[in-house]
Amino acid sequence: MSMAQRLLVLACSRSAGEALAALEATGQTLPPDVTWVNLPCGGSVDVLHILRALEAGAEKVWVLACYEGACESLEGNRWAEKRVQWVQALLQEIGLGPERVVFRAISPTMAADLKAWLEEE
Amino acid sequence: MIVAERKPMVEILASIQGVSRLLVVGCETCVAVCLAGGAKEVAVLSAALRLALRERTSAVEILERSVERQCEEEFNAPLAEDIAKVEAVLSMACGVGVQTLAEQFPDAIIYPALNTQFMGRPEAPGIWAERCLGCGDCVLGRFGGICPITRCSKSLLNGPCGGSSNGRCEVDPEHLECAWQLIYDRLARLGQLERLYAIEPPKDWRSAHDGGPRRTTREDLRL
Amino acid sequence: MNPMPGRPRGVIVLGAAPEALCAVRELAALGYAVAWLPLEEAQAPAALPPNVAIYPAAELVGLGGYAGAFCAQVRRGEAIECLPGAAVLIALGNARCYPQERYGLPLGPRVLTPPQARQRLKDRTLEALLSHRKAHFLVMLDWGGETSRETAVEALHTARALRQNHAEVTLFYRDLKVDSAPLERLTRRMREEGVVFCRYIEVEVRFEEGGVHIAAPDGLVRGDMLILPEAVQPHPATLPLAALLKLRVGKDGYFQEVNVRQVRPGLTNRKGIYVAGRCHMDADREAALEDVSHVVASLDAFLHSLDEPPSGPTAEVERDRCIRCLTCVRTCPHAAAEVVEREGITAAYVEKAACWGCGICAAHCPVQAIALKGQAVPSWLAPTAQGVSIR
Amino acid sequence: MSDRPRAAVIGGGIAGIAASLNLAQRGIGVILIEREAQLGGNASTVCCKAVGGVCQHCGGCLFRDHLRALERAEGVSVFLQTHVERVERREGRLALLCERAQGEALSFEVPAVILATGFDHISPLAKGPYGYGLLPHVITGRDLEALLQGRGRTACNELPLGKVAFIQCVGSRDEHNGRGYCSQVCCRYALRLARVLQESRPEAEIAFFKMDLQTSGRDMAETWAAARGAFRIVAGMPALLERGAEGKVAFRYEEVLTGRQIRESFDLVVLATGIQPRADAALLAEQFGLNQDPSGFFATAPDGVSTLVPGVFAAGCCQAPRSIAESIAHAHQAAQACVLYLGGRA
Repeated sequence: MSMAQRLLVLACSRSAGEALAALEATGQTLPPDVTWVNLPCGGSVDVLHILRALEAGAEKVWVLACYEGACESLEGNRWAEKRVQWVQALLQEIGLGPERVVFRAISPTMAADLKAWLEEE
Repeated sequence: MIVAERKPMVEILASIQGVSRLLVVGCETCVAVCLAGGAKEVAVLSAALRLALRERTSAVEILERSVERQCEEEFNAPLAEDIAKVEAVLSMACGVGVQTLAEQFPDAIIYPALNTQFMGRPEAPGIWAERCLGCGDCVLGRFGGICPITRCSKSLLNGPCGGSSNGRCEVDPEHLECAWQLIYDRLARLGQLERLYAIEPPKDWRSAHDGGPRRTTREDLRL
Repeated sequence: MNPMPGRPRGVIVLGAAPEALCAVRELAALGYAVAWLPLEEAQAPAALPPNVAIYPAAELVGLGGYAGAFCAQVRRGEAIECLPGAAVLIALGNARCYPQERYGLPLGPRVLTPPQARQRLKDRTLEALLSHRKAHFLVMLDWGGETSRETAVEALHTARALRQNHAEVTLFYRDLKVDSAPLERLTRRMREEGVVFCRYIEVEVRFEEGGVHIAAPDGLVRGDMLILPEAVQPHPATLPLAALLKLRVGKDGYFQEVNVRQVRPGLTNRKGIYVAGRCHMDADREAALEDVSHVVASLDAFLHSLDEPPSGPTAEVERDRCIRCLTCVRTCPHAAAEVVEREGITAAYVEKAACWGCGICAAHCPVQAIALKGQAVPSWLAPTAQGVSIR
Repeated sequence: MSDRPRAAVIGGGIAGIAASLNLAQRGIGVILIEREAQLGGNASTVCCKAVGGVCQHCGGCLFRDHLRALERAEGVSVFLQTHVERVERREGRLALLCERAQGEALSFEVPAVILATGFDHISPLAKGPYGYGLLPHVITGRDLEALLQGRGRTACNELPLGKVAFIQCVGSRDEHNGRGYCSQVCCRYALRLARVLQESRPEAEIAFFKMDLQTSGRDMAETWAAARGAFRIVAGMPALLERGAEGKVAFRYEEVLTGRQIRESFDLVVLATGIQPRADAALLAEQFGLNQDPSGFFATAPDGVSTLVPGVFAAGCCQAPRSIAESIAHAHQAAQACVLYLGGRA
């Protein structure tokens, strides 16, 4: 598997993954230049995942995880957000735009919102 | 453990300016435990450097390694081959590790990637705090196991000063407890408050760094 | 296939609340060997099923093991004993207090709590008041803050009991909570029986000669006594027990911060440990006991599924790479990681039966010694792709 | 895994799925019968109500959670577009004679059945004077849920959100239409929805018209604390909703505490409709020989899950109004009772 260049989505499978599944159930597909990686929980999003993706040429990385208070592992989503903030600070330090990494909270019922975000991007 | 933190990226980038083949070496003892210089941090720093240097015209090659204890030559020995291949080495060990590499590989250019800070312990997840200054003449037994030299902002041996308020230190009330409050509480708990009547004489700092670089010799371990 | 094969497993029940007794009975009826640790002075019920062992004076000093094979370390006198159990159910209940600060009124001859009023009805010390003329009781809900569900229901029952003893009863409320069918029936019946319900936003309470006067929107109501519900608070053992068992406590001090995925009956952050009743919810007695049935049902199903291999990814430690930094132990929200000696190596170990596969430990490990087994990550993301550790 | 299913669950909403999962966890083969073309029922139409990046614990996401678990579960056979035509008792077993989409007949013989047939939303038309369907900008909470789920949060931008009135107890606690009960969920979803609206459009002025707000429970603590300060809460129910000036909706209400009669106009009115027994509840009750309570929900023994017919259990909102989380919990209990019943017969 190689990576599409425009956008990499590191997704908590319980929230974002389900929202994508719901979106796909309505016959819609991801744009071809978006790569989607389902992870078991936002907490398993590693700063290295994000950096490796940027190294591999991704223009943008989204980390999607549950809303605060909805993570099955209690704080996986908060770790995910912290790691995104950490990478953003690092990118700033090395002169790259911190906006290349984005954290967003999502829930399984937000297929329509996911679609809108993808269209916006 | 020895606690350290990564240097600002700007400083690291400045130090390796013009280097096109680089070795990043981590240490898997103290600095790995304080999440500053283990294999993971080596990978993270290397990835960040590759990203930062991507715009540069010449290609940059970064090797990633980490060793058990960078302050021991035996653990570093296998690095010789890699070191020979690169123009510079970025050490993610404490200052001891960095110097060991420099001594061991006299022809290599070694840069530190960390600022070595203090001897301390994790106070809470993500927070490390200083506990020992390495003065070479431990006084903990007299102060209920709390070091006034390290933990009192003024290193007072006959404290507290007037800046102790509600158990906090005036130097940084938000983060610092008054060491002398801690000492009092602990001695009270141990029923040893009378210890505080003793006036501590001025400390002899010759056993500390003030007496110049220190070394320890164990004759029984030498032939 | 028999849905109830032998049930060799046991369950450890912690707590002395009425919910605990209910849980013990339900679990015993399902065939479990129940080890019941009330953890506080409590009157042991007269008759317990034969498969229940009660340890009245035992102190819980630790909990070893994991889902399917817990071991409660219990001090009885000098000795420490290990009680095995496949699951743990906590039913501590809560604690009560009279919130004098909120009401700004001390208890006294004219101010009673519902339990006090019930007691006086029982020991007939209200008799004089009730018989000599029509006594009038004023019951005040939600005064100075919301009354808890449990104590509000208790106040309703008390109001009804007073009414049934031929007193006049006026019940002041802001929002009448009828969010369960039994409550709805109760309040309807109370109205039929002649309890007067009076809605207020602000009231003024004055004690004057001969009684309590409440200036409410409907006018001035004069009564003989004011009944003020108690407040509930977390059981004092909640925090220590949570620390001992590595369970999460919410900001409000009750077990388990409300988490939408863990509202499923009684789940905690640890597999095989369940909480039931008022130690994790604001419930009246009926609702609390109903919760116990829900929790027992989900616990029983869980224990049946234990023989199946866990599905989904779990964290696995490459133990000879571990530097025993304890980061995983400290960050695992499910208390699945520990540093132990196994096969001669002292290193981190993640118990599969306790792991939820969230990967928080793997993403934290400073030497990349933990991987999520069963989780495919594209090769270009694989964190260990480029680094070499020399040992 | 058992070869023969030992229980049938009728209704593939959140309660039916939760009951099936509980049984499957114990290795009991389950037949899950759903009338519609997909699983989910009412719980699948609930939108996410997180605000400020924080979950409000509405439970809307639990449906997909359970659906995923069901996909992984072994021993649950799902029959969609299938409904029970007739029930026969055969030597203590229940024979369910069903019909599938194209008139295909199917029958199952099982020792036990869990009914999880859910509920219908009370039609706002039942409250005629509220003008639903006649006045523009009078919608139900459910319409709002569907809008937010179908089009995302940005849909809020198209709503006329100046002054908004949420009217509670539309159809519930109303003896006149035979629904004297509280529907349990409406105050919760309405307060949460109002916070979602307010987050998207902070300029919205939101008022709640209510009899009694049901705000107890830990899951409501944060929502209620935030709502109390942010919304105008009026004790008083509107009478007749009318067309006001400039496309607004106008109505008169009596403030209960002061007795004042007030007329006010709103840009948007959201009716918090409640829960009622399904239209076919009486038919199912007849098929299975069950009793209904005075409100039409399936009557149960004091345990809340056993109907008066041996081997038939009720889970979720077909027994009484419940939230999503409560339906799940209740379904677990129904499954447990079912297992005990099966065990007792083994």
